[in-house]
Amino acid sequence: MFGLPGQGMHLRVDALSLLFLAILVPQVAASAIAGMGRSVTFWVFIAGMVCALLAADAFTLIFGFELMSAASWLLVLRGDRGPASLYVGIAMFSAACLVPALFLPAGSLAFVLVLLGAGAKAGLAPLHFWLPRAHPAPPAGVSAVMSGGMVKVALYVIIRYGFVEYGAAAQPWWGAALIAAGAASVLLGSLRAMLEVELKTLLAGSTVEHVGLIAVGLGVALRAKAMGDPALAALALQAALLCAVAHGLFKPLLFLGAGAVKAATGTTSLDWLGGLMRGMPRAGGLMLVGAAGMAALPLGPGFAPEFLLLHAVIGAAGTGGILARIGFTALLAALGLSAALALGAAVRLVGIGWLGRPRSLHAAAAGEAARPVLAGMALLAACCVPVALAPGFVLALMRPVILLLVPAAQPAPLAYAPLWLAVLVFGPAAAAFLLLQKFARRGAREVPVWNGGFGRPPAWLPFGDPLTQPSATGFAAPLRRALSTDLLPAAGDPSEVFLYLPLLRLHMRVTRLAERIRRSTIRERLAFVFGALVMFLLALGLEQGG
Amino acid sequence: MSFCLLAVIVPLLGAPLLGLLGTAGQGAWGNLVLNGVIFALTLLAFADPGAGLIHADTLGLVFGALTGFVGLTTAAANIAFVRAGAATLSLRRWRVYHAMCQVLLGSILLGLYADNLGLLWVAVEGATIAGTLAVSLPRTASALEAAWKYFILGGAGIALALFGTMLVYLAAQPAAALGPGLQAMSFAALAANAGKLDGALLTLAFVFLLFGYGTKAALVPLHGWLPDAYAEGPAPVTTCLSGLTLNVALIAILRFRHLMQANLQAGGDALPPGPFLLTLGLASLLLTAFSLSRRRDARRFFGFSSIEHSGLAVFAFGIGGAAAIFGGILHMLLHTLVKSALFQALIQAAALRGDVAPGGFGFAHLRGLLHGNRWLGWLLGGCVFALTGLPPSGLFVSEFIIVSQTIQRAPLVSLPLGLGLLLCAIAIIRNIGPLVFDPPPARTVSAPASPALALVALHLALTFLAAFLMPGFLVLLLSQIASALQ
Amino acid sequence: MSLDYPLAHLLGGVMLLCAFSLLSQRRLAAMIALYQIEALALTAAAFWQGFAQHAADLYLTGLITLVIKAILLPYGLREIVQRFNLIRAIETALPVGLSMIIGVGLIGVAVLVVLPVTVRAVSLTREDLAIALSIVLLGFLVMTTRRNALAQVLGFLSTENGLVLAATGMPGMPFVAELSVAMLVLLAFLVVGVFLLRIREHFDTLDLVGIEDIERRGR
Amino acid sequence: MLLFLGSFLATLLHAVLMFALAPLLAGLVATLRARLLGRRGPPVWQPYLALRRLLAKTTLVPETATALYPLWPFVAFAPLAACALLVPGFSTGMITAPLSDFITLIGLLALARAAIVLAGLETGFAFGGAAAARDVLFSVFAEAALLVVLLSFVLLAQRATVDDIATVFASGHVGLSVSLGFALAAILAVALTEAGRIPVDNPAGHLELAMVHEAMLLEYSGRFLLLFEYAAMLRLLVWMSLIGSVFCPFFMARADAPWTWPLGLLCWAAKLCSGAVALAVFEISTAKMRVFRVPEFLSVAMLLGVLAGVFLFVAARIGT
Repeated sequence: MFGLPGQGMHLRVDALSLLFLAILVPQVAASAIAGMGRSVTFWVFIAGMVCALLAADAFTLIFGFELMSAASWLLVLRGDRGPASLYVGIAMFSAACLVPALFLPAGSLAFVLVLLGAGAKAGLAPLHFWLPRAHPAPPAGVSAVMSGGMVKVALYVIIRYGFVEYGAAAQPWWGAALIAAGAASVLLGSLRAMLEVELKTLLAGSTVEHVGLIAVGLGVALRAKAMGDPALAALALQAALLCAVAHGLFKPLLFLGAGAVKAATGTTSLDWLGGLMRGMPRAGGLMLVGAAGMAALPLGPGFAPEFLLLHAVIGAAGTGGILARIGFTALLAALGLSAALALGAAVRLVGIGWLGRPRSLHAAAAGEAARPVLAGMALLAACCVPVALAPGFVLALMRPVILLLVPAAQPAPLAYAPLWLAVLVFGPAAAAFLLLQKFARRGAREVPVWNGGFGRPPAWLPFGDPLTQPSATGFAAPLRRALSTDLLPAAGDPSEVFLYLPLLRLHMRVTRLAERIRRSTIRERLAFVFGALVMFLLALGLEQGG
Repeated sequence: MSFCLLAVIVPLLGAPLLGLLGTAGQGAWGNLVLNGVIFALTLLAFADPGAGLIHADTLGLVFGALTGFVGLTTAAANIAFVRAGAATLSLRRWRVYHAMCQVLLGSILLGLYADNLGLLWVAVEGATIAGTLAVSLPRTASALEAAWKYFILGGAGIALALFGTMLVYLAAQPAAALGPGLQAMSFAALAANAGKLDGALLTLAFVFLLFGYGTKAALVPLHGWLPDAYAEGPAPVTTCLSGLTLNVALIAILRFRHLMQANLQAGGDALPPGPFLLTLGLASLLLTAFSLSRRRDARRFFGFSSIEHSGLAVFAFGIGGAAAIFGGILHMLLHTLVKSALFQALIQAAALRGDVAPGGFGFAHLRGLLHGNRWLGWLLGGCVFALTGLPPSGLFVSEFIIVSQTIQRAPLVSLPLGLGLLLCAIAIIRNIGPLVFDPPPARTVSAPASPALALVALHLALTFLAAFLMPGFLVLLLSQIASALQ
Repeated sequence: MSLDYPLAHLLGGVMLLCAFSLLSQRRLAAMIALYQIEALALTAAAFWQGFAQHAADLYLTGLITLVIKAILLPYGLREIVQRFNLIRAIETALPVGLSMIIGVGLIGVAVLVVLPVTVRAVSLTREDLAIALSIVLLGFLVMTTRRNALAQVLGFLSTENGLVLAATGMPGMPFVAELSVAMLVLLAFLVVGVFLLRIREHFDTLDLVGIEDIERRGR
Repeated sequence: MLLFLGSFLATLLHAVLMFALAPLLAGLVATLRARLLGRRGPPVWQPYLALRRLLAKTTLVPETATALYPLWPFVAFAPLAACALLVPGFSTGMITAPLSDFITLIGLLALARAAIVLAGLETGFAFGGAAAARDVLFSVFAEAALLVVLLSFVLLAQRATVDDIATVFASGHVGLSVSLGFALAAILAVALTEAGRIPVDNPAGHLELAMVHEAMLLEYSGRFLLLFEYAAMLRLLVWMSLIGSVFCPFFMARADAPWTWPLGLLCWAAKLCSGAVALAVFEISTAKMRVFRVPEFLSVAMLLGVLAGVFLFVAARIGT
């Protein structure tokens, strides 16, 4: 049979893998419709993810995990060769950590290895520096499924081994480690999302942030379960899983939108876009839904998970000692800061990219996105609606998963009722519209932009002098000055500067040493052989003589 | 006249025939016909393994069949090589080249089928001398230097192996059943009553044998000769066929390891062979991990990759236990298939780019093959990808078995193993981009695919089937071998 | 049979002395002469072992050693030395004093390794084995400390003599090993001959410096 | 059934009062500022006149505006209107009480802020972009501080909705504690930033370079500008009611007990007036900060919030 000689491969479906399959289905369908359906490697990539999700034994899990990495490496390679080897290096590093973990007895070392391996693949800090580089490289449909799906498969492995396989041996500090990694990812991810100029790198930064949010949720759940508080564990798990579902919907939507922008204007750099809403109204409308999710605005798909997560963290702040209290308070501050940063990034993405005046001829001449891409985006937007307006229903669907992970839990009903809130929001809006319709002076006159008194732009700049327009870098400049001087050293991501570059320098030094060995002459090579022989004989002599 | 004996004699008789008559093209076709006959004989050998000096056990038969098959496909690739590189060598040298192909094949089969230690040693020595002459054929200075290095290092290794063989004979003297004469030199007899051998002498013999056959298996620090031997000399013999000599040496090491292990388990005072093998295996893995990144010549680059994989096989034997040995043997099988397919594809690529001499295999020359010939580009990319051990490639299964056994039996060693595998895989996969997808160098012509590419595809298919869909009888066969050699 | 042990031991000792002094020689002609003495001692040892073990094939081995190693090979090597007029001394990679010390160390390692190993075996073979191993290791040391190609070949041949000494010391060693030992020498000579002519063609000196700078350029 | 009718009427009354009094409060603050500075200042009902003027003015739409130009005023006004209905004014226990979760309020305020920032970026003109960037900068630090303050409230009251917090604090067994003092200072800083009052942004100022909140609306006119102005007034009232109901929830009426409403209304009015006076006095006593000193100002607020949480832990250990 297929698989290990003599043992073959075993698949099985339980509530957890069913949920993650459900997360995969809409985004795979959308990117297949949006044009990726024709590529064989894409379907191999999907098969790898499905195999990893349905794996029952270690071989199948690693087989699926690495098949997924191999196929996505090829797609990244075809896109842009630069980050391909870094990407596949991290993918193999994560498999190299997972394989030992699956064969060690359940315990702290095994969980740390799972955390390291799956964390590297999911983009948890400090191993996240590759994600903003690799995810923008392949075509939009692929980076949509990479950010939306592949990252979830890595988190699935953490959940599977954190809660189910090593459930009995779980300790509170496991949760704390996951929370620390998650918090770092949230901060760095949202900061990168706010400061990046490239559209797809911006979205990849936001992926790192949402992975951090999910990791924080899982960490709080793991810690609560280990400390024997199933209610809080259930609440945190609901937050994490709902965030995974929501992110799996609006992020691919945004990536497909970015792909449509690249197809229409040939660039994804925000400083060259602007006023796309005029040329691409439908794609713009759908991007608004995605941006609402990314910014976690109420009545949008992203708010329910953020709501639950903040309540879970507040609940967790009550438990544990003084260190836990200070830690969770700082975590709350970090979550608030990154929520506002995510809002800023979404507003910057929509405001600079889609509203305002075009900053290049391409942006001005952008035509509507292709129909299949719009169809894909519409499908995802349609799936976002139930998560946005009926999160209670989605959480009810997830009940069996929560019970599987935290057996003694009774998930509490959701305190956030978006439908009633919608009434409170749209009621006054409708009233205001009607009142204005009746009393205010109707009609509107088209006038040139006042623009602080600047004169009418010259003829050769029909859409206005770019200097008088806000730019993406300009929008992020105050924040860069206030926040990132200490958090983000000039050379780029801190994890890159303090983790990746030193390792690269070490590798260079050892390679130079190996080169010197390779360049040795015949006599020196004989000396190596002879020296090794004499050492072995000495070892043998001492061993037997002694 | 057992088929094993026939399979050994046919190439050794064919060698002088090809050496004396026929043009380069006729020599290539002669080679193909002879290799076809040999392949048939190696398959028939399963029925009648023969007795006495040349009597193959199942391990020898399996690898003999593999050698026959790879010999056949290499001969097919050789035709394209000869046609493309006809001008590089004179007529006399072409004849010597075809003769050396047959001598090399004959010595490999002798090494696999010989049950006698002395015959095994003679076979390995014959392979070394044939290889040295083949490497020295082109008239360039670097080929001469590579051949000189091959001869000195190979000769030193051979001398150590001979000394080890004598010590094994000496260790077998006190055993009541064996006594002097041929009986004390046959693997089967030695393995049968390993308990009665003198353990301490056997350990000393094992050190010398490990260094002797380790040189032939290109384990670090004995690997000096391989990268240059692979890079110089006519491609088919110095890469594909010399890849098969690695298997002979690895199987010899496996058999001697079994003698030590059996003596240890039967209460003799032999030392456990594990640490010796682990040290050399890890050294090979780690040194190649750092030597792969700066290579500009494809054949030298994949030569280092061969050192890495033979190091991994020896590492698996060092771990010990039936499963690890099963993984090691499977790894040798799959690696031989993939590596020979890769070199054949490289030969096709060099033929496409028109320069089959040793200089023509630089990565700069072979850039952007996808534009030259779609099938060749994808297949070459597939072969290089198969070397990395990522899932669609069969090596994933064997590396998975080895790593999982390492974690269960020697967890601490799994750290350097993981690091070595990771770095080697990254260094290899970095070359696929430029090799296949980059824009080709200027003024390169694109040519239709030659039929030999189908053989390369056959190799890859076999690797996938042997790894993921291994048929029942092969699983049984290999697990019997593994448990026998535990 | 009291005479049996001391005579074999004596001849072994002579060979060990030649191998050791090979380390210190700077001129090729002297190294070839030492090698010739070593080969003669080996022939005598082979004949003596043949007489002691009543094994006919050892006589054949002794004959082969005499004809090829004691006569033909030195003649061929002297012919090469004449053709390349290598009169001047060949420089060594290690200072001679240091390589002598290492040589003594190697003999110590050989004794350390062999003696406890064969405590049960007949004392004759144990002594013989220690000497043979020492000669092999010394031959290796000569190969690693000489830059000249011919000197390296001489080191290799001295190692090879050590092997034949060990083979003759093994009672009842089957003939197959003998044939292979002979073949090694024959082919070694053939290959070396071909190489040295070709090296002459390319580097017009026997010195390996030419080859070494190719390696240093690295590819 | 009677209970439901009572709370429905209370909510209706609350809504009417909220929407009616918003401009009055803004006018009161402006007039008090002028009087304290020795000027006669505009009449208290001046904002109503301003809104009526905007009703009559024609709406000018810039050429380069996209189709979403008329959408942003409504997206800015609607969440603030929802906040007005959620935040308890004179009575607790209204029918909108279960919805008034603190995090929902923060989300709605964020939605309103996003709408105004997008309005600033709508026509792509220089001042709008600069002001939007500053507003996002302030919001990043403000939201962090707000969440930490929320933590103190929830830890003290063990409830999440503003309504429940007010009722628990009203029940008196909480008592005065240091952490509540820190929390008050922190939430005042955040309120000033969110409402765009003096230390962060000058509501009455007309220098485009210094504006934060005003500059984003420069391209809007007529009925859309009316909605934005009204939303700003509503925001000030929402923040005052929020701080009032959380920090002095005494004598607040209960929705289902109509006899308690007059006292509740009286208290609410007193709270608003005292709030207006306090705001006016504070505004004339400090000058507007430089843009990059505001993040430090808000970081101090955040640290105060963290201290509040820590002291709660210490108090809980010593107290119980």
